Amino acid sequence: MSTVPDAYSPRVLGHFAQPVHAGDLQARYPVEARGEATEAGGGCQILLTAGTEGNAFREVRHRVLGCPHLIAAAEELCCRAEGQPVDAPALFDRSELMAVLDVPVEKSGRILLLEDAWQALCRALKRSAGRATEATDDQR
Amino acid sequence: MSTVPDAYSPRVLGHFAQPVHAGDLQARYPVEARGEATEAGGGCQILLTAGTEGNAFREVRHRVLGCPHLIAAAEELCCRAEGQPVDAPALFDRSELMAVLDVPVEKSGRILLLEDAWQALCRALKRSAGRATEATDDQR
Amino acid sequence: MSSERPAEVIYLDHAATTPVDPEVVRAMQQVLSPAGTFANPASTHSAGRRSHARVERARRQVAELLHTEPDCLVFTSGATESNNLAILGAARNRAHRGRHLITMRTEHKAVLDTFAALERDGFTVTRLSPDENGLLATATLEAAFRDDTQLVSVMHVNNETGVIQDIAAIGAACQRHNILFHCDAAQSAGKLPLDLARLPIDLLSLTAHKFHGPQGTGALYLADRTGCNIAPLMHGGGQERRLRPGTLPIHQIAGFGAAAELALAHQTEDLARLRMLNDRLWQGICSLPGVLRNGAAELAFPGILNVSAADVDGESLLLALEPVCAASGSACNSLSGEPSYVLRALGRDDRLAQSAVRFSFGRTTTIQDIDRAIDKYRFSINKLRSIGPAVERLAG
Amino acid sequence: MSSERPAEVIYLDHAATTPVDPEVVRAMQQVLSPAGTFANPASTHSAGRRSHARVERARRQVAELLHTEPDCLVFTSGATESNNLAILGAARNRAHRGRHLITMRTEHKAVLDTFAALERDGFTVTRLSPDENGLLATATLEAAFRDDTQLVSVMHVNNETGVIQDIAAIGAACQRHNILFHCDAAQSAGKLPLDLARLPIDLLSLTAHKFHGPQGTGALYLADRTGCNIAPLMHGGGQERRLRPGTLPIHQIAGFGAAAELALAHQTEDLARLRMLNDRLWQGICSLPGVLRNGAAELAFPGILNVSAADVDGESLLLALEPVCAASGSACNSLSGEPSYVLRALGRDDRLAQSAVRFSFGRTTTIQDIDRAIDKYRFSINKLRSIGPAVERLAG
Ligand SMILES: Cc1ncc(COP(=O)(O)O)c(C=O)c1O
Ligand SMILES: Cc1ncc(COP(=O)(O)O)c(C=O)c1O
Repeated sequence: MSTVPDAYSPRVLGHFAQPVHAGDLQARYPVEARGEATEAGGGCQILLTAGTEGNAFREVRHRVLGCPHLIAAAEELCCRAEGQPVDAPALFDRSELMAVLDVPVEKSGRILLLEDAWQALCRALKRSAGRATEATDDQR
Repeated sequence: MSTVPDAYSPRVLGHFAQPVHAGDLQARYPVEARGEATEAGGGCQILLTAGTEGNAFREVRHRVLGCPHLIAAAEELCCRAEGQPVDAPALFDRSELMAVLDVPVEKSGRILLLEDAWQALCRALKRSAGRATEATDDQR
Repeated sequence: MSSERPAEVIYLDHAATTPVDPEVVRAMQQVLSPAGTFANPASTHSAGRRSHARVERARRQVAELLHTEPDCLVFTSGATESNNLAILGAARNRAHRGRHLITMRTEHKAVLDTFAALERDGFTVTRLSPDENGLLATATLEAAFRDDTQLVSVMHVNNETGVIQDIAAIGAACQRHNILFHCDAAQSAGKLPLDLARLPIDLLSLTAHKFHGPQGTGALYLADRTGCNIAPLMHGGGQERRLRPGTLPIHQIAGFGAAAELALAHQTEDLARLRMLNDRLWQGICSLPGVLRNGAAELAFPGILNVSAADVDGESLLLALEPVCAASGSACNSLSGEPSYVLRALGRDDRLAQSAVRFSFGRTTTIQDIDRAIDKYRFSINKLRSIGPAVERLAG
Repeated sequence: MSSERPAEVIYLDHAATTPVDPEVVRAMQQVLSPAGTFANPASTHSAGRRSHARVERARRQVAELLHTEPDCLVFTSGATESNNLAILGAARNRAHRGRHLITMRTEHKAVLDTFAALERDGFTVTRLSPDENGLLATATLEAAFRDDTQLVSVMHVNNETGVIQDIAAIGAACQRHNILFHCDAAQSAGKLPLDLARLPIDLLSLTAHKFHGPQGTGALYLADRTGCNIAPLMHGGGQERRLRPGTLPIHQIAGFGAAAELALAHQTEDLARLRMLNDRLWQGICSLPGVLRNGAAELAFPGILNVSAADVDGESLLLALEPVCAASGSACNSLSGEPSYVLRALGRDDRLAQSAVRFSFGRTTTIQDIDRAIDKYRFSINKLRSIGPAVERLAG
């Protein structure tokens, strides 16, 4: 009967209070890349950066201008990705992410935006990995 | 802004609590008469009785089936009439009666009914007085 | 007619409104205290979310009273608004389904006047008369159905006599004919069992102040069935499923919820007590000549005892009864001064209807109150008759 | 972003609703106590007459606040209802005079949505834009007048920015053209002086809960002039000049009256205090880069301070501000999540509008509250920017 959004879930509140993956890469990695996405009006902006080594995510960071759900989703994503193989299947599972964080449906657009940024990051990683391989090849 | 009838005026409450003229004549008088009036549906009924002597009201009594305002008005009328000459002008002054008792306008119909009873009483008194005079004449 | 006027009133007008239960007052005070959940439940900050939770707790309390789901309830300012919202909202929203509406002549003003307004807007209204017991026979209702009938509104408990309609049968008839059924339960909710999980009712109005809750808050129940969509009366904000905008009054709703919880907890004992009080009062006065009960005891809600007396004026009787406070006809009709149709339907002539006094009882009514009312009623009837013309006529 | 979460909230959302003043609570409690004046004011018995007197006392208190006569006030359930009653009631009742209506794009939802409903019913609505200060120029209004214009509705104080319209000039223009003028004074009544004996206003809405009175009670003022007749929204019973049926909620109305009396008594000091609090908050945060005040201080009611901040998300800012409770845009619009038109009218782009926080103060707001809000706002802005992409872009 009410249309007020429910309280943020404890997980969203936790990530929002301590977004430990917010910011920039803390070290240098053999392969580094970034992926960005911006909402039409500019109200939401997402920047993801990642460093990989031996085909695994070593560090993933986010910078988000957006609502608490978006910040929490980015944080959750970074947590999950770190340590995983770059080509691990379904690292980004939108509906699972929304469920685990209790994101209201009205906000699916924002999670789609995060997916855009993630895919941009993955594409950029592939490109960088290609260049890195070439560089290694050159060194041989 | 409100359509609730105001509290009954203290005078109405007083007459209603102690309608000392309610009932029947307490003595016999040379001239006695009664006047009645009844509302169409029978919801209000008024009976006035009076005894006169030497062309003056000696005793006036009422019996009323009706609202507190009507009982109070009858009581007020009886109070006023007693001691007055039978032909005193304006013994029944409707608007004055309504003003002194704070009768709401919606109830003017009831006061008109009282006036009917009063006029019936006065007519009956005149007839009785005529008969009484004849009787006296006969005795001479 | 007596001159002693104790300050203490004996309040026997619970069908008009009831004193708020001290436990209800406590629930309201909690909200109203400086640390209370006063924030706007529509606000997203923590204070607003606590208010929201408080409102939803109350909604669950009311839902439990009615054996329904919280989502089926829209909070309003009382049964007058609920009736208007249900009737105007359904009729206007469903005008394409037909413009014929059915109600009863014995409904409350908030229903009758609303139908009159729809009539002015071009709807056709059939106003059914009850039988000599005040009841609506299902056959009478079904005979009134037309192809374009879209809405029926029949009250549960009559506010003047306490007569209880068979809303299960009425609702079933409506359902068979695919007609929306609204029930004004202002006089029954919180007092008689109401199981909306089973009853075939589409829309139901209730109000807190008739069962020891606060005045100015009520609800409209809307069954979770297709076809129960109604148009709002007011616009702005998205509160209450867009059916009732405006900042929710949390202390009021909290009080409503607390009253509902109390009513449910005490329902059986309350009803038994009301029956006892009703019987006691009637036994105490029925030996007076010319005194008649309006509405058969076995057909009526025991919280109301409506009695007529020959050769007595109702208004004078009420004044004579003071400090016993009772009502003449319906509290809501007392403004118009019209003789009650409800009593005429029971076969009372205008004079008897006019003399009717409605005594109504609540959780706080005591046996002492009843005994005082018996004394006062007997005394007043005798006194008023003694100064009236009937005695003289009998004597003369 | 901070992990400490004291239980004590710092409530700076008084434009949404206010805590009820303890004196108001006392007035309400008196009515709600077992010996209180709870009876139905429409009842003619002594208890009812006492309730009636209690209601009329409160009506006088509200009338005094507005410098008008008690007879000009109709009690409602709040400003949403008053706005609906005024606008729907006037438009429908006066349709023969014309079907053109004028309002502003910066009105509250309860006005905007009501006009939208009339539009669906075949009325024509002109929605005027304010100037860059949020104000309606009289010339703009007069240019919109048509031969068939029958009603103008313009709010007094805007609920998002506090901008104050020149309702005297607007009313005078309407009066010159013989057009009815309704004013939504929900945000000003009880806070700014309102002299209805002098102001050319025909209909005015107010609500108690915006000035430390109870939620769920308000009033509509109707000038005692011919032409101010409106149609009711609801039907049944003859209460409130037949404009608003339903049992009057006495404790609510008593609280409303008490709040009005307090507001009038404290008006000058309250306003001075709000000005001081507003200045202090603004001085404390304006040195942050990219922070803008929405609505010029000299044009706005000082109980509201609306600020935007570049490169910050409003919803995250509100969460970061906790336990400081403030609002994003209007409390009533926060349900829809739409960007506020009001701020765009002041020249803010969607991003700046989206970041806006409305701080609003009341009689209980302390300097400590303000200082806490300053700290929290500065900390939150810095923190959110530090984790946002703008910093990186500047750095990179
Ligand atoms: C049967 C009935 N319906 C509706 C109402 C109106 O209720 P409220 O006073 O809550 O508007 C009442 C009581 O006044 C009532 O008895
Ligand atoms: C300008 C304005 N008008 C109307 C309202 C509605 O008032 P209420 O909550 O009393 O219905 C509000 C507040 O919500 C408001 O700020």
